[in-house]
Parts: sequence; structure tokens; C-alpha cells
Amino acid sequence: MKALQSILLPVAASLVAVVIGGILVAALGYNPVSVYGSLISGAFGNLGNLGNTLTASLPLIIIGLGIALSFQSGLFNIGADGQYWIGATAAVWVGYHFTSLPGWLHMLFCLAAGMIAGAIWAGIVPGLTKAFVGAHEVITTMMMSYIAILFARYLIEGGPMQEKGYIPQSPLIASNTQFPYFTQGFMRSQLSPISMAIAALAVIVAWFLLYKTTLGFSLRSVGLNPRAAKYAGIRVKLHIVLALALSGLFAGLAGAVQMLGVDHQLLDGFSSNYGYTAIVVALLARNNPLAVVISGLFFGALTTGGQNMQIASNVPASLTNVLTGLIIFFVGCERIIPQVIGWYRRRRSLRAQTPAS
Amino acid sequence: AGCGTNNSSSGTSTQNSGGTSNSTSTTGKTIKVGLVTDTGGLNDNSFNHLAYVGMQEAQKQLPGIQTSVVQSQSESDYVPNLSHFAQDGYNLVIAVGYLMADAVQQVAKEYPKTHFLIIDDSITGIPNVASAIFQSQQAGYLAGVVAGMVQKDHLLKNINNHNTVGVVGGQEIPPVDSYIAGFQQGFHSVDPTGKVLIEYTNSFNDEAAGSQYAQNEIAQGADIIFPVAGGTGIGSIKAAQSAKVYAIGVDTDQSYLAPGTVITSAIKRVDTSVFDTIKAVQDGTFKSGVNNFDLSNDGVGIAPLISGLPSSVMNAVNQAKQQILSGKIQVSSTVQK
Amino acid sequence: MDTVLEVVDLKKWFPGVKANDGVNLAVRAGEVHAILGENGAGKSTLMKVIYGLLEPTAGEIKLFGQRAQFRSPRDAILAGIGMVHQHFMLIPALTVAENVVLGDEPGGIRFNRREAVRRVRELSERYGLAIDPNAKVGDLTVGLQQRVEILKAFYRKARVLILDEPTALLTPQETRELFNIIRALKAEGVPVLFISHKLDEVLEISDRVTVMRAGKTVETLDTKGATPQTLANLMVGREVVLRVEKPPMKAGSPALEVRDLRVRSADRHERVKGVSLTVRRGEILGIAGIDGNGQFELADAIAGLLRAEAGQIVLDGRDITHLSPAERTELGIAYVPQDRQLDGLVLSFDLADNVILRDFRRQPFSRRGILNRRAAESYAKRLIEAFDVRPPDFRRKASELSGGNQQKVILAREVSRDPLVLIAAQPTRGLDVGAIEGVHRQLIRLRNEGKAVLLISLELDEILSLSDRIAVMHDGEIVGVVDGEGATREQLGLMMTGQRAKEGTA
Amino acid sequence: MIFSNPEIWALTLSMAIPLALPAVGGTFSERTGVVNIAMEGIMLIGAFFGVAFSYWTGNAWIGLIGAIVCGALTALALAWGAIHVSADQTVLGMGINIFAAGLTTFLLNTLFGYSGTPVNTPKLPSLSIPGLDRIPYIGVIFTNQSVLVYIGIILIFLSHWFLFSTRLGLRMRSVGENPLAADTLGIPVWRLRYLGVILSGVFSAIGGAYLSIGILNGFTSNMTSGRGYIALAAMIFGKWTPLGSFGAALIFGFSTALGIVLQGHGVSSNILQMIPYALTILALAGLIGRSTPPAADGIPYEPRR
Ligand SMILES: Nc1ncnc2c1ncn2[C@@H]1O[C@H](COP(=O)(O)OP(=O)(O)OP(=O)(O)O)[C@@H](O)[C@H]1O
Ligand SMILES: [Mg+2]
Ligand SMILES: [Mg+2]
Repeated sequence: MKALQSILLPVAASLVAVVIGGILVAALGYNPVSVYGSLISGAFGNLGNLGNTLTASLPLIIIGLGIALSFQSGLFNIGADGQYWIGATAAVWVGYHFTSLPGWLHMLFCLAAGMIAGAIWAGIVPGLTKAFVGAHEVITTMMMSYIAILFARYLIEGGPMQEKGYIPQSPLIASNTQFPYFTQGFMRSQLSPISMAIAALAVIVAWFLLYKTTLGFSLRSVGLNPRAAKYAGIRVKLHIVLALALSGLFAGLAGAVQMLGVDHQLLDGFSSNYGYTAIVVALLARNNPLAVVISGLFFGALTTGGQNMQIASNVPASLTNVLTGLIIFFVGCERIIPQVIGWYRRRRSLRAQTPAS
Repeated sequence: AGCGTNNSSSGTSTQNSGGTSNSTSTTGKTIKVGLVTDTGGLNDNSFNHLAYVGMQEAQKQLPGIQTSVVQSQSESDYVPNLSHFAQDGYNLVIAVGYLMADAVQQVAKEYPKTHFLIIDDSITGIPNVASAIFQSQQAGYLAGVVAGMVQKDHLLKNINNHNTVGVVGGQEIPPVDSYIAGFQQGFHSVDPTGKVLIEYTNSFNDEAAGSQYAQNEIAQGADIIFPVAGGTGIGSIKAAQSAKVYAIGVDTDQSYLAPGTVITSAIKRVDTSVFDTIKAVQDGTFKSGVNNFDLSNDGVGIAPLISGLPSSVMNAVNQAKQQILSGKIQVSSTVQK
Repeated sequence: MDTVLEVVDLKKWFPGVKANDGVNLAVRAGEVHAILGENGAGKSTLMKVIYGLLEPTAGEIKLFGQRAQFRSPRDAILAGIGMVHQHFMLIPALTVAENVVLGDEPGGIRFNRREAVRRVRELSERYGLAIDPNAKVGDLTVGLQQRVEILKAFYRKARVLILDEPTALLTPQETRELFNIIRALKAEGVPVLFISHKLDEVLEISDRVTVMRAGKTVETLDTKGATPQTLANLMVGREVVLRVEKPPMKAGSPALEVRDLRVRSADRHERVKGVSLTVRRGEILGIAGIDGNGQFELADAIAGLLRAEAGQIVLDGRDITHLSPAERTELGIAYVPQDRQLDGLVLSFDLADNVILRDFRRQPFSRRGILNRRAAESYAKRLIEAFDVRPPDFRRKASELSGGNQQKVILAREVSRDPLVLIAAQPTRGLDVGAIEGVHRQLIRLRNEGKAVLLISLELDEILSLSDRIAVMHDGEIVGVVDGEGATREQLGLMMTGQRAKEGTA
Repeated sequence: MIFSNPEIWALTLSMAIPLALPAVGGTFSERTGVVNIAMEGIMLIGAFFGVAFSYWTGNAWIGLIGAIVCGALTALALAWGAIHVSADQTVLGMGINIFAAGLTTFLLNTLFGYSGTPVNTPKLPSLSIPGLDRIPYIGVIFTNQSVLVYIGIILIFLSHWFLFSTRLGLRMRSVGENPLAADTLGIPVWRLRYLGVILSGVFSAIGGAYLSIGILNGFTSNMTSGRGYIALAAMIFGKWTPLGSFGAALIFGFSTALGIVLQGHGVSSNILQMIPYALTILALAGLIGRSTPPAADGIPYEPRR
């Protein structure tokens, strides 16, 4: 019953958002049916679009797992975006060095580099300062995130990682580290079975770690009641560092997977905002790793569907943001539905009572 | 002057058979054109916007043109967005920005029937890809000459004795740096001892930062500010206006932003290149390879000068232009630090 | 006699719990009306409904003969109801004065802080509840916080006063002062609803007693003629043993030795100033003392939650001064902390997770870092049964249990670890007589099995009835150690104020 | 020396104000117990409508009022979701940020086109404080600053006084620390939370308007460039007090100004722009240490009736 409710409510809330968005879109002179039609078909309409949706959701899912983990440990890692970029940078750097390694090993190296870089980025400065000085992690992770992005930029804008020539981009990673795409089915999307497998593995690992291991037990205890955790013999400071590092590890992994699977090089764009969207992904999933999959897919679909909406319905990109914002807002407000139902019931029962008494 | 594309055929690109525009406008066959912006979006006050302007102009002037735009949210969107148009049977897909070069190469090979145009990058050897390269350093050079003349001879009021001009760059990337390099070179050609302050804001939409960077340069004595920073640069121009010094616009004629403040603008006709390519696709005269836009075909240049300058300035500009065209002056596209 | 407050067939249902299920009550002017009931009987719920914090499911409340329908405490306050809440309704970040005057502050737009301090100081002097109005409430001991709660209620000059377990944390002297105040109110015709689990207090102060059981009022009787035994039996619905049998001590070798220990609390104050004591196998060593004299810091330090600045802690001959809490737990220290919700439990964990909280790293609850949930569940089931935790469902979150049952879970967990030394800090705080009986039995059982028990309590009666030896702490030092047998309240009371014992042996 | 260049102080102040105002706003919201990460979005709303109303009415002051009203309305939505629905406040804030970015860009393009807001939009006046501006060296701080700088500084000090020295301020803080306790004292928890959130909207909107009609007279899409998030950091850095937030914003403004002033000496601008972020971490780790939020920050209060 509870499980069913936890699925039905967000769905119902999204529907409310969709209706409100539809009214808005209609008021602006667009046909809501075709706008939403293009959103849905853009996200799921054919295998290629489905592939794009999956591709877009993978980084959100992987980062979202890390953020969920940090939330469950009582920490708000708002700087996953920077950890993602640092992970991507490290993976790319390894990806175009060490070319003598066998492909699979090289790939593993890249992934490991991404994870380690992300973990260090979140674990060292934000983790240690939180544990030992009490520096608020929202500030430190955010500042480190800006620094990460500036650092990555520096590296490819005239810095040591810039490819020869005038364009600020890194060299391509070795071709045998690039994940192969699906050869059929998801034609022309940049979806790779390896990326999907890694994401699936990450979900399972995160879930297992949180709920089935003593480490997860410790992390959750620290998150829910640090004093009781200390009483239980858990080393709270260590686990604060661990939680942030693990959270960064997932973000770094996402960066590595994105580089190996999609971008193949560091490009000067730096506007993905995956790290921020993933916060919403994690929160809407109530920080449950399995639910992160669903909310990640939801946002992946919104992204790709939104791009298609621009193409098919000539809706400006900004309007898709308006709709996305509305949907996030109302899905956040999902509890309004049982509230309204409860209120209605109470009124009914009141009315039934009044004449009786 | 406006950001005019009203004179659509003024900047003829190198190989189009120019004169048939009238016949095609009456019998224009229906073609679909898709525009993919980079992450800067249509509000970048720069090449994304200009490409859009060119496309709109084409839609207005050429019958049978259907257009659609998609603004990329992240680098990873480039391939899906380009493929989307190609898959939907668009005849021409325009990719704005060198960041999309790899994506264009990849997608163009998969959709050989679709034409592609990439702005600001040179892709060769793919039969359905044309690229537009702008020698914006040449425009920068001419603007630099103007700045140098004004500076050296105190041609406008309030010009101080610091002999300093300031550049506010958006980011250290080629399309920005080429303007700056040319400007630097042009300025020094007139005023070898003058100082060019160069700062980068690392953003293209932060007007406030643009204003503050400009203020800092003005405080150091700069009295002509040349912002190459999209929306950020608008703030720089306004800061120059408030401080009663001067500015030079970029990409399009930006004198409307601050009349009396903007001396001239360094211009890059992205709109023209887009318009011409759309027309070529409609006419069936699309040609792959690199289209070079430079002074020779008015693909780059400077906007009309502020009133009140002596004719010597225009003469110097024309002279510089001739020297560039004749190859006597080579304009570098790397900034001297 | 005129009825001031009347509750008629009141029901308050929570999802799955009928906290109040047919409550009838009439409070007369100028009477002290005690409410008795086991933990979870529904006393606090009833009071919250009266105070407008909870909306009744059914039934009605009449105040001065008029039907009262409070939509919030605001309405109740306006109608003249004041309440001291069982669980503190304090704002730790604010000062005492701010907490007391909040909602009815002196001043216009500006908050007149000086006037607030003055009024609170006056109030505290008048009622003999000494407290620094400028202290931050978060820095106060729980005992002092209790005083703030009481001052809050007095500040508002209620026409009906509800006191929900106000004496749980007061010293005997303070309780006596409070009773004087209550008597003064009574004389002015202000009725007082008084909740306490301490039967002797109820017998002393109240005029009538209403007993609640399982959400229903069972009976209202005159206090005159009632005995502790009759009241206890009524509450629990069975025969209760009020005094636990304790066989003579067979003390063995020292299990825990503390030597010249110095400890600073979290706020960097030195609270334990050179304490030495020994707890032997097979004995209960009670530590008596007024709240705030370092006894809880001492417990925390032995358990490893606070660092020892100096001195030594020796467990069974082994120096554990520098071991981590986890290592101490492994070596056989069990600890029932003073604040069960803050330290003892993870409230959002279910009972199965809470019973393994201290042992989750060990087999069978985990193996090589992987949890074995089934083992935790079957263990939880056993403990819940053995200790009569209600409701008996290990999937329930700890937060959903009444305070008494939360305490049972902690005690069950600690006692069942088969420890060498059990430190029990305030183990019966807020428990009903039945539950207290259970806890006391467990402590004595451990002692009889040859374990060492260090009992820290603010209840002198508890210390007196359980301890084999009693150490009295004052200002971070042990004033003296006396034998449990012959000790008297008066003697201990004196020592607690700092006077050295005559026949004390440390 | 860089510090002898008075420009750095003027820059510091003018960069600090658009951080300090939303940070103070956030302080109001979080002091009453509602986590507010929607400052970025509300700033955008304020920036856009400030320009729009200023242009439509030809009066920048009316523009400012328009900005405040729209910002307050946006905050009202956040308040409703956070207070009445008990929704996750971070999710709501993120939703508002995305919504606001989309809405302002959409309106910019549909109402004013892609080439931006009209150049003849009136802006708020800039003033020098007579007398103070003559002081050598630091006089530049009070020379030719937007009137909103002065108003902002007054508002910040007023806010501090309001929060810590008035009865209403005391009540608002109590609601953010322990709403149940406040409720038992008859304090209207929900109403005060609404007040806090709406005040945050007002302050954030003024911060946004400062950018668009205070120092400039136009709006560009996403022109707040993450200042709302930095403001969030400043609020935490300042330990949820208005003066603390202002101090944090000044440190941030100063180090940003430092990054600007140091440019042009061959060091990569990317590296120089790390200065404010790195300094913030250093200051936090070295000087400021722990900052503890209001105890009930982010926890919805549901009177269980
Ligand atoms: N908000 C609530 N939601 C659900 N159940 C509740 C709530 N408040 C109380 N209960 C349940 O209602 C019952 C009565 O609780 P109440 O606090 O009134 O007991 P009590 O008599 O005051 O006990 P104690 O002596 O321990 O203070 C308990 O079973 C308790 O778990
Ligand atoms: Mg109770
Ligand atoms: Mg209780």
C-alpha cells in the first residue's frame, strides 16, 4: 500500500503539473497536445530517442546515487557538479596517456581515475574541514565545485591538457577506451551497453552498501543521529569524510562514464549542471538508490523530450525550462494530493455528522 | 545601422553563383532548416543569435523555408540534437560553434543526404558539410586602428593621457581571442607605446561582471573599452557610458546600445553566412568545404564610425584594409601576452 | 463545588493507536487533581488535547461550563490554560528570559530585553526556582530546563494549570518548593492538573486522583484513604511489587576502577575534578548528586564518549583510558545513557536496527561487513518478548514508541549484551511504576549474577533502595562513599550539598 | 600595490551588495525554518521585472517596486509549498530556480526579442555622498554608487536590528528553532514562516534589481550567474545573521575584486577567478569554523490536529 502510494503520488503530481503547464502553454498560443506529444515522443518515441533518454539519465542516476548517499549520511553535497568535472578530467587525462595498456585495463584505469579524483575532491577539503572544523559542507562543496570547473577550464584553455592547435579542448582519449555504442536498436544514440552496465552496477552497489553493509549502517546512523552513532562506537568524523568521499566518487564515476561513453574528450562547455539536477533526482527518490533510477529516467526524459519539443513544436528552449520547473515544483508538492483527499473526506464526514447530532 | 541583414546578398560567400536570387524566390522549393545552438543559446548576444537572425531573414525573404531551432543544454546534447534534425528529414542543419565540430563530423557521416553548416570551424573532406570561418582578427585589427587613432590624437572629448585601452574578454577561446589579437595588433600599429589591458570574465551572460571589469580598466586609465564577451560585454559598454568614456562593439553594430559611446563595432557576418548557405541549399548550389569570410568578401568588417571623427580615421582604416587585402599586413589570431 | 474543567467522553485516535478512547474527567476549582497511568496510558495526549495542541477525534471539553473548541494553543492560552509539557518545549538557542516571555514579551516594537530579564528574575525569586535569566537554555542541565518550563507557565498566570510530570527532574528541595507554589495557587482557587509517576508525590499534593489505563479513565478517587499499593494496582490492573527484593551482596573483585579522573564536558568546562572510585563484581554502586555535578560526564567518560583529560579508567585490570567507545563496548561495558532519545536510540531506525546498534559489527549481526538482517530481527523479537516492549513489533520505528518503551528497548539491549559493567544513568526517568519495577529487577538480576552496576540517578529513593554502596558527588568530586544499608535521605541530602561524610571511605 | 588602488574598495562594495541582499533574505527565511535555495531564481525574477516595469512605466522606482512584488509572489509559491504542503524545500527551490530561468528568458525573448531589453530603459540613480566622497582614498566607496547600495546597507543593518532586537524578530527566530514550542506559546508558526519567506523574496528581488536597474539598465538571460548560490554560501558563512552575511559578502566581493584587479599580469584568468572560492574555504576552515543552522531549518511544521 505504502509502496503503491509512493509511486502513484509523484505520478499524480506530475499530472497536475502537466495540466498546469498545458494551460500555460495554451495561453501562450501553442497547442498543448502537440507540445506534450513532442515531449513524449522525443523521449520515448523511437528506439533512438529512448537511447538518448537513457544516455541523458545515466549521469544523473550515477551522480544522484552519490548525492542520495550523502543525504542519508546527513550531508548536503551541493558541489557534485565540480566532482563530476574533476572525475571527467582525470578520466580523460588517463584516457590519452598510457596508451600502451590493453584496452580493457586502460578503460578500468580511466574509470578508477575518475572515481578517485571525485572522491578526493569531495573527501579531502569538504570532508576533512567538516569533520574537524565543522566547516559547512554546502559552502565547501560549492566552492570546490567552482574551483574544479575553473581548473578544468584552465587545463584546456592554454593549460597542459589543451590539444595542439587553437581550440580549447583536450586530445581524444585512446580509441580503445571509448565505450562501443549499441550497434543495433538504439541506433544513432550515444548509448553504450557498458555505460548502462556501469550505471546498473552503481545502483546495486549503492543500494547494497547503504542497506546491507555495516558501513551503510554506520553512515545512516551518523546521518540520523550523530550522537547516538558516537555512542554506538561509530567514528563519526571518519564517516563524515567517507560519506563525502563516496558521494564524490559516484560523481567522479559519472564524469568518467560520460567521457568514455559520450564525449571522449574534455570540451569547453561546462554547463551541464548535471550535479544540480542530480540533487533533485536524489531528493525526489527520497534518497533511495533504487528509486533514483526512476527519477533519473524521469529527468533524462524531460531533457531529451524538451530538446525535441523545441524541434517539433517550435517551442523555445526557455519554455521547456518553465515546464520542467513547474513539474519539479509540483512533484515536490505531491503530498498535496493526500492532503486534499483528507480534507475532502473530513468535510464530508463533518457534513454527515452535523445533521445527526 | 541595426544588426542588418536587410542587405542579404552584400556578403557574397566565395563560391555561390550570386545572381539567380530572383528566379529562385519565385520557384523556391520547400526546404527545412534546423539550427542547433551551442550551450550559449540564442540569448548569447553573439554568434548563436546572429545565426538565428540570418535564418529568420532567410525565412522572411525566401519562400518555402521552414525553420526550427534547438538550444543545447550541455555538450552531450550536440550529437542527439544534430541527429534529431537529420533524422526528421531536414535539408540543412546549422551547427553554431567550433565546439560542435566533432559532433558534426560524426553525424554528417551517418546522414549523407542532409547538408550541414558549421560556424567557426573548418571541416573539410565531407561532401555534405560546409564550414564558415571568419577572419575576425581582421575586423579586430580595423577596430584597433580606430581606437589607436582616437587615443593617440585625442580625437574625442574626455580622452585622457594614459594612452590605455581595455579589452574585456568572455573567455580565452579562439572566437574571442582572434578579435582581441587583431585589435591589439591594429592598436599598436597606430600607437606602438599604448597599453592594451586584457581581462577575461569567464562568462558570457554576466552583465554585472562585464560592467565591473570595465570599471576596473577604466580606473586604470583605459578610456576605450572593447568587450568581446556576448551579454557580459553589454555591461562593459554601459559601464563605459556611465563613466563617460568610449567603447567598441563586437559581432554586430552595437552603437544602438549606447549612442555617443560606441565608436564603432567589429563585425562578423554570421548572419550572412547562414543566409547564403540556406539559399544555396534551396538553389541546389550547396558546396562543401570551407567558406572563408574576411575583409575581401565583407564577411567581417567594422560598423560606421561615431560622428565627429575626422576623415583621417576612415582613411587610415581604408588604408589598413587595403594592406590586409593585399597581404602586406598579416593579422595574427593569437593574443600577445 | 463548581467544576472548572470538564472532559466528556473524549477520544483522540492516532493512526493505529487509540491514545484516548473515552476519557471523562471533572476538575473542580481549587483542587489539585492528579492523573495517574502507565506509560502510554494517554495522559499527555489528554493534556495536549485540552491545551489545543491536538484536535480531539470525538468528545468535548468544557471550560467554566462553556464548550471549548481550541483551534490552537493560542486559544487555550487566551482562555486561561497554562501547561508545563512533559517533553520540554524550550528553544535551546534562546536565553532563559527569552524562553519565558516568548509570546508575551515586554516592549513595543522593540523587545525590551532588560525588562524581560527583570521580570524573569523576579518570578524566579518569588517561586524559589533559582536560575540565571541570561543563560542560554541549551547550556543548562535538564533539571534547570525543567525550572524554565515551570517558570513559563507561571509567567502567564493561568486560571487552570496543567503540570505534566514537572517533578521528573527536580531535586527533593525543588519539588518541595513547587508543592508550596501549587498549594498557594490552590488557595486562590486555581485548579492544577498534576501528572506524576511518583506515587508518594501524588499522595502528598493531590486532592483527587484519576487513573487512566489504555486510553480510558478507570476511576476517580479521593486521595485521602488511597495507598501507593492501591493506586499502583489500579494503574497497572494487577498486583505490583513496589519494593524489589534484594539478597545480600556477595561482592567480588573490582570490575571497574576509576583513578583521579578529570573530564571536560562538550562546552569545555571541567566537570569531573579528580574522581576515584571502584565498582566490584556483584555490587551496585549508586552515585547520588544534584544534577549538574559531573555525574553524567563521569558516565560518558567511562563509556568513552568524553575524553579523559587526566587519570585512568581500568576495566578488569586493563587500562581502557584511551580505548574507543567501540573497543570498550567489546570489552564489556554496557551503558544506558541519560538521554535516551538523544544518545541511546536512532529514532528513525526500527527496533531491529536499534537493538543491534551497539553490536552491528559483530557476528551474527554482520559478517565481513555485510549485515545479517534476519539475525537482527530474531534477536529483536527475543528481546521485545523478554522485556515486554509494547507494541511488540520490531519493524516499528523507535520514534513511534512511548518513552517508557523506548527505555525498555535500551535497557534490553544493554543488559542482554552480558556486560561486565553496566552504567545506568537515570534508567527510570519518566517510567511508570510497573516499568520501574521491571528495570529495577533487571539491575538487581545483573548484580546477583556477579556483574558490576554503576547506577547514576537523581532519585534518592531509587539510589537508596538499590545501591549496595553509595557515592555522593558534588561539584565534580566524590564527597564520600557510604554503605547502602544504613544510609538515610537526610545524610545523603547533606552530602549532596558538599558537606563531607563523617564515616566516608573512598 | 593593489590595495592602494581605491578602485578595489569600490568594486568590493558593488560586488558585495547583490550577494548580501539575497543572503539577508535567505537569513529571514531560514531563521523561520524554511530552507531557501531559490534566491537565484527570485533574483532573476527581480532582475527581469525590474527592467520590464521600469521600461513600461518609464520610472525605475516603479521598476523596483515591480521587482519586489514579483519576487514576493515567487517566494509566496515557495512558502505555500514549504509550509502548507510540507514539500521538500530543496526540491521546491530547485524547481523555482529552473522555472525562473526559463520564464525570464522566455519573457525576454517574447516581449523584447533576442537582441535584449530596450536601451532606453531608465535605471535607478547613482549617488555620491557629499562629504564622504571627498575623503581621500576611501572616498571612492561613496562616489557614484547606485542608490541601491546605500539603501541596501541601511536595509541590512535594519534587518539585523529587526531580527535580534524586536519582538517580532524574536518570535520569528523561535519559530525556526522550535516551532512546536512556539506554537505552545500561542505564536502563529505558519504566519511567521510566510513572513520570513516573503521577506527573503523581497530582498532577493532587490538584489536582482540591483543588477538589472541598479548598476545597469538591462536584462540578459541568466544574468545573475549563480550569485543566488553564492548568497546561500554567504548566508551560511555569516551564521544566519544579516551582518554576518554582509561580512561574508564583503569578503567574497573583495576577493572577486582582487581577482579582477590582479588580471593582466599573465596569470590565467581561470586561476585568478579561483581566489574568492579558495579564500572562502580558507576563511571558513581557519576562522569561522562551525556554523549551526537554526534547529528547525528545513523541517516542516505540521500542527498535528
Ligand atoms: N503523535 C502521535 N502519533 C501516534 N501515536 C501517538 C502520538 N502521540 C502519542 N501517541 C501514542 O499514544 C499513546 C499515549 O501516549 P501518551 O504520550 O499520551 O502517554 P502517557 O500516558 O503520557 O505516557 P508517559 O507516562 O510515558 O508520558 C501511546 O501509545 C503513544 O505511543
Ligand atoms: Mg506523558
Ligand atoms: Mg514518558
